[in-house]
Amino acid sequence: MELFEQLWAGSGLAQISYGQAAMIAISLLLFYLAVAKKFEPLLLVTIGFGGLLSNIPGVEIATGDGLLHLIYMIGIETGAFPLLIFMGVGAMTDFGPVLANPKTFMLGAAAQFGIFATLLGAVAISSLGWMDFSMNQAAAIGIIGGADGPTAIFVAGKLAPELLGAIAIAAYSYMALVPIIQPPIMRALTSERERAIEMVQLREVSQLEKIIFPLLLLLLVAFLLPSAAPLLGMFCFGNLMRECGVVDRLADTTRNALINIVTIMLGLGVGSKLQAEIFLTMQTLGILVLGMFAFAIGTASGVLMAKLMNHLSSSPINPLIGAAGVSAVPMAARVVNKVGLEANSQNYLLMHAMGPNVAGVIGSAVAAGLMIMLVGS
Amino acid sequence: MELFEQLWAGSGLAQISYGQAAMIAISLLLFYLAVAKKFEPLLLVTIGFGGLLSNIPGVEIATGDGLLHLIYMIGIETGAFPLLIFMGVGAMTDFGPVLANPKTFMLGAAAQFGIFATLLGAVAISSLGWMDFSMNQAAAIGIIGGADGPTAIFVAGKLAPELLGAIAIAAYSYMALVPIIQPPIMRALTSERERAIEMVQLREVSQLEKIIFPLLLLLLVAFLLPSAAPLLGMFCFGNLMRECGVVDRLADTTRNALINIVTIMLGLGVGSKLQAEIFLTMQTLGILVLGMFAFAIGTASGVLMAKLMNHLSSSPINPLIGAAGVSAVPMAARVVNKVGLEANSQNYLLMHAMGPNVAGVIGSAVAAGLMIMLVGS
Amino acid sequence: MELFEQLWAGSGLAQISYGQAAMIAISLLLFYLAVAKKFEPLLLVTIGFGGLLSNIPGVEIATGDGLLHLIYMIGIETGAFPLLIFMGVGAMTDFGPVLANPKTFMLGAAAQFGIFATLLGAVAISSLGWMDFSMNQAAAIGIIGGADGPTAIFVAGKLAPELLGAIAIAAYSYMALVPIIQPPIMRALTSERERAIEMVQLREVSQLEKIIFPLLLLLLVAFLLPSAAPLLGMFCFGNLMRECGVVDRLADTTRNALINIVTIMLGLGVGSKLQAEIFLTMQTLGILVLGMFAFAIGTASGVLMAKLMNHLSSSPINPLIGAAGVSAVPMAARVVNKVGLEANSQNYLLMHAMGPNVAGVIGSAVAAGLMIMLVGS
Amino acid sequence: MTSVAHPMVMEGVQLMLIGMGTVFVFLTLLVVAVRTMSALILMYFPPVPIQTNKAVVTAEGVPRAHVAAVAAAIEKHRGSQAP
Amino acid sequence: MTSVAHPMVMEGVQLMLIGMGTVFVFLTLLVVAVRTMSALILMYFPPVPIQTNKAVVTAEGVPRAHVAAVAAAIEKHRGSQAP
Amino acid sequence: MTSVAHPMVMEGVQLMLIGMGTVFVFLTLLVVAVRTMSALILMYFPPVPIQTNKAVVTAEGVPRAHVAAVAAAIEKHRGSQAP
Ligand code: NA
Ligand code: NA
Ligand code: NA
Repeated sequence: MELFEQLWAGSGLAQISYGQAAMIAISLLLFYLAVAKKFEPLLLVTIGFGGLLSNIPGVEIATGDGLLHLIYMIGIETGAFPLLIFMGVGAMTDFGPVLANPKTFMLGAAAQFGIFATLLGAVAISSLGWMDFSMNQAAAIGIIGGADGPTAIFVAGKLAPELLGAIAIAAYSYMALVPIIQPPIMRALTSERERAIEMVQLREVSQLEKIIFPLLLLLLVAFLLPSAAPLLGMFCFGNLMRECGVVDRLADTTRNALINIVTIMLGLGVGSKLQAEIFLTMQTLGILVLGMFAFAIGTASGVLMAKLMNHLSSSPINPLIGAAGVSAVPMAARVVNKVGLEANSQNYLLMHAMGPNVAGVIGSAVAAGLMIMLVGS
Repeated sequence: MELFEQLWAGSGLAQISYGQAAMIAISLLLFYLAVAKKFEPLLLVTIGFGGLLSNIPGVEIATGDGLLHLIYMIGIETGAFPLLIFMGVGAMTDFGPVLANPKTFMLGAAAQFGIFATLLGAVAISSLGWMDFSMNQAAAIGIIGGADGPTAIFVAGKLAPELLGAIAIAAYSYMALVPIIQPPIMRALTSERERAIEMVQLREVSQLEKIIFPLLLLLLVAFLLPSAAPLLGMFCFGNLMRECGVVDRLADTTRNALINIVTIMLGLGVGSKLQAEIFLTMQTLGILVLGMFAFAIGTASGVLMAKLMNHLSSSPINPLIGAAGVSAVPMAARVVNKVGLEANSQNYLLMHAMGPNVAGVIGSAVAAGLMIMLVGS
Repeated sequence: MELFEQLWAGSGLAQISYGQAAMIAISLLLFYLAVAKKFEPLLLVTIGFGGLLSNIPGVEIATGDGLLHLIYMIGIETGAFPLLIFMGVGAMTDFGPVLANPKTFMLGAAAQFGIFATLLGAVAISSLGWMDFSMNQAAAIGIIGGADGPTAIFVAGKLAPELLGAIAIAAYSYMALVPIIQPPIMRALTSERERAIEMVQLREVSQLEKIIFPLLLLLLVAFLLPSAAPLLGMFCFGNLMRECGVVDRLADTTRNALINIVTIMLGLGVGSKLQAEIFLTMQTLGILVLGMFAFAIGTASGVLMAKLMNHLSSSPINPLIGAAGVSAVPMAARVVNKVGLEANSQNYLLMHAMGPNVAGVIGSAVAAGLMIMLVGS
Repeated sequence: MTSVAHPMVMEGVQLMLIGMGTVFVFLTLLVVAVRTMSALILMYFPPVPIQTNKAVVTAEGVPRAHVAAVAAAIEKHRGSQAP
Repeated sequence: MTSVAHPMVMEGVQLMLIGMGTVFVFLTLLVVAVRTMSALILMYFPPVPIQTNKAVVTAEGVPRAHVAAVAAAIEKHRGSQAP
Repeated sequence: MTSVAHPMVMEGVQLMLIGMGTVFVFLTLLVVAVRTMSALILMYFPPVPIQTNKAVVTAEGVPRAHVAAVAAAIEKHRGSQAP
């Protein structure tokens, strides 16, 4: 009855560890949040399933020749999947609102303070001996404050692949939590009167401006900060395909079949880093706490910058739209709209907030390029 | 006129072997069956074309740096393509009928007897010296009885890649032949009265049950038989995407663009194993004969199990639906419906047969996991 | 302030070379041509963007572990992308017109004279010492005269990868310039009366003929010129999927999602060969000049052949349709139609020109196979 | 017949017994698990009675189905921004 | 001019002759093959005369085109289960 | 507190200053560049006044929108042949 023994020895019950059981429970929690609460479902369902598969004992799925390990090696270690997602996001993004009111780019800059403050926080708690993050790891954790999933995954894959699972989970979870995290901060930093400010309607942006913008942005990147060129290059490529009007069939596939396929693969690949022995560490806890701070600080600096701009600018700026500068497209802009409507039921800020929102994507890609150049090398 | 000689030496006429000519004829036969007879066209057209290309003399297509060899290495040797197909099939499968009447899962179990009986048969004729199949090969041949293409390809790729071409051809051919193979067996084992049995209408299954089922199934696999987790994991992933309602764009791409692309590649890759020197062996003949037995035995055990259940159960069970337990989705269920209507023109068994039909997919994936664990290691 | 120095040293301004600046300008020119002039936008936008990214200084995009280098290695060095594009083109191509009037296949043969004349030209100017092209390079340059992008890329990837960028740019640019290059040649070689010739209406071709044709073509290739089998095999595969009527879902994906994804990747991969140090050579200039000759000679030989056939044939043949034999599908056929209408406002030659047009695809694939066999080995 | 005693045949018989046993045990457990799941769901989330379909119209007089369709389209459009 | 005698030029000329020859032979054979195929098909499977299109309606009074469209949709749906 | 003087913290502060500085400089330059671009475009390609939409109909009495849609469909079909 040797075969029976082999059967029992091969069963999950005989092999499962407490850590794996805990990770399976966490994966189920991610599904619950994704399905019942609609928390970033495209990523949390796929990452969650990857996590579930990665913690099945005694079978090579997230290791060795397993499919999830192959996906990770091919698509995430090389950076290919986040870059392709960025291309797809570019093909979905309308830069009209920010081109109509270019000064809102500055709000996308201010909100990146969350990134660097968190980096400093991670470094500080390490120097206090509470945790032990290297400079590379601190930089990768900071990027959570960029509120941009593929950017976070790209940077973590380059600087701290061992933290990739926790960083991706934190980034997407907090992006989903934007409607809960941001409003109290926005209300605390603004007066009722400021929140009620109505903004002048945006002008129509011509197609030519929209075509030239991605090229202009890429040239600026090429001349000033080439290390941001992979991320912003693919983003601009997607956007150019969208706007140029002569390759619509490519743009369509990019923002549909291609981004969907890559999203599934990215989720499974990230999930392969949810193996118990990698994920269940004190560092993960630290990342979750720091990620929360990153979001809060980013939101606050965006709002404060918008207040400052409102004082300096001739046309009125509602400080709420600064909160959208963290990116978390399009959730943050919708939250701005909602909080604005509470203060003034005629105040539709959605389009005004879309400007800082997409500016925030550029801002955190710039910060990511900086990190990779200054820390990674 | 050296170039002329080179031209002649490079021509197919100068190089073709009898085997290659025979394989080209077989490939053309596969097209005929696919196009004129509608035999599993998605796979037989692609496998057939792969076979045609693989037998063109004097050019690297299915070998060396040739495209089909690359496809085979990347997608089939790694198991990636069958797993992705399984994900797509999961995204197409409605578990409603089997959840409404869970005892029909047992019919999906019974029909797997075809797998193990065929394994035993292959071992027996080897021990008699009629053929020479190793235990690994016998297990891979048995899986033909699972009536499930990607499962058969996955197992053959792991246990007996040298037989992959013949096993895939046999599996898809017999799946296409289900309307011819099954009815006589079904009629022989049942009385007219049994075939006329009407079944009670299935209850409506709630969305929540459909969402939880793939997770429940995967957990059971994880705890009991992890070696089945790659196949059933991807299947459950596809099904969860389909049912959870929050990632419809991913589910859509999975069951359309993605599965179509992978089907084309899988077909070409399998076709690369139709090279004359690999395929034209006595073993292939043995596989074709054994595969036929596997189907017949699976059908018979399904029907007999259903008869038994009809005796034991309070609600009536038409024994015909047991035949659908071999899987061959959805062909087997349609055959059940047709044979049922012959006996009783009011007897629509299609939905009742869909239960054992999808249960058969699970059953043979379980059997596949077992084989890989017990034989492959 | 070491970080500041690092920042400056890492900036594009500190690192850019004249060559890279020139290549960026050339890439912008390609966009202008693609967007404003609608010159083959699907390829010129993607190749142009690849070129832009490849000339950003100080960052690995088209080299090392960069995404574009990976794409090049995986998809172009292996020949996979051009072959998949050919499959997609096959799934788009209707052979009806050429099957209705098979003698127009000969026009697709005649136009290939451009290929061999250019090869000879490249060899001649090398033997005169004006340039320095090896026989492999001369053959790859000649293929530009085939007026078929993926064929040119496939051959260049095999015979002269160092020239791939220039050859692809030349091929697609001249394909886009067909409406400017061809009409003067067509008018110079024909009389007003010849251009006014009306042709008899084409018969209806049955579905069965369309199904069997790709198989017939592939068998002829297999027996006579196996080295053309990869290209024509994938082309026939796509066409068989299109015509056989039982795998429409695969054909649909092939000519939509799949070809779009591969086009994006192919463009980026080719663009990676637009790095200044590879592209900015005298050879590129030579390639551009020779490519122009290739097109002109191909057009002329097609027209002359059509004139000859008009004399010999019983049914009238308008010599203009010979110009469509270079391929450049469907642009060349449309040009024929336009020039024909100028001479006779009742003379709709479009469908008649589609015959030589698709025959030209086959002709240049045959020539490509020959080159690879005779020169490459 | 000595061939039955052939070690590979013995192993084949063993595999068949263990294999069919495991398949049956696995699917039996699945039946039990599914029944339990369905019972629990029916207990805690009883099905809502199906609404009679008398052309439900919103306050503004627009058929609700239209509103839902439009809302779904908008949501889908928005959702497509997500990754 | 001695350059014409240059061995690479000689090889080029040879390639041109053989190349164009092969292309012509290949496509000539293709013309013959296609003509033969078409003739055989026309002989054994003569084209069905085209039906006059007078709004064919099924027994139940439903335009046949609708029936066909529905049937095609169902078939497509079923077919999509196949792989 | 000596920990503030910790070399990694010093490096973190430096990174923060340089990082935020660069982000601001970059986006400021982007604002300038975008404003310049828009100004140049408005100068050289002034927007065409929007046409009043009174159901433009072609000479043949077919609504122009239909013609455009059909033309677009044809163009799309043709365009799909391109790669
Ligand atoms: Na951001
Ligand atoms: Na089965
Ligand atoms: Na050509």
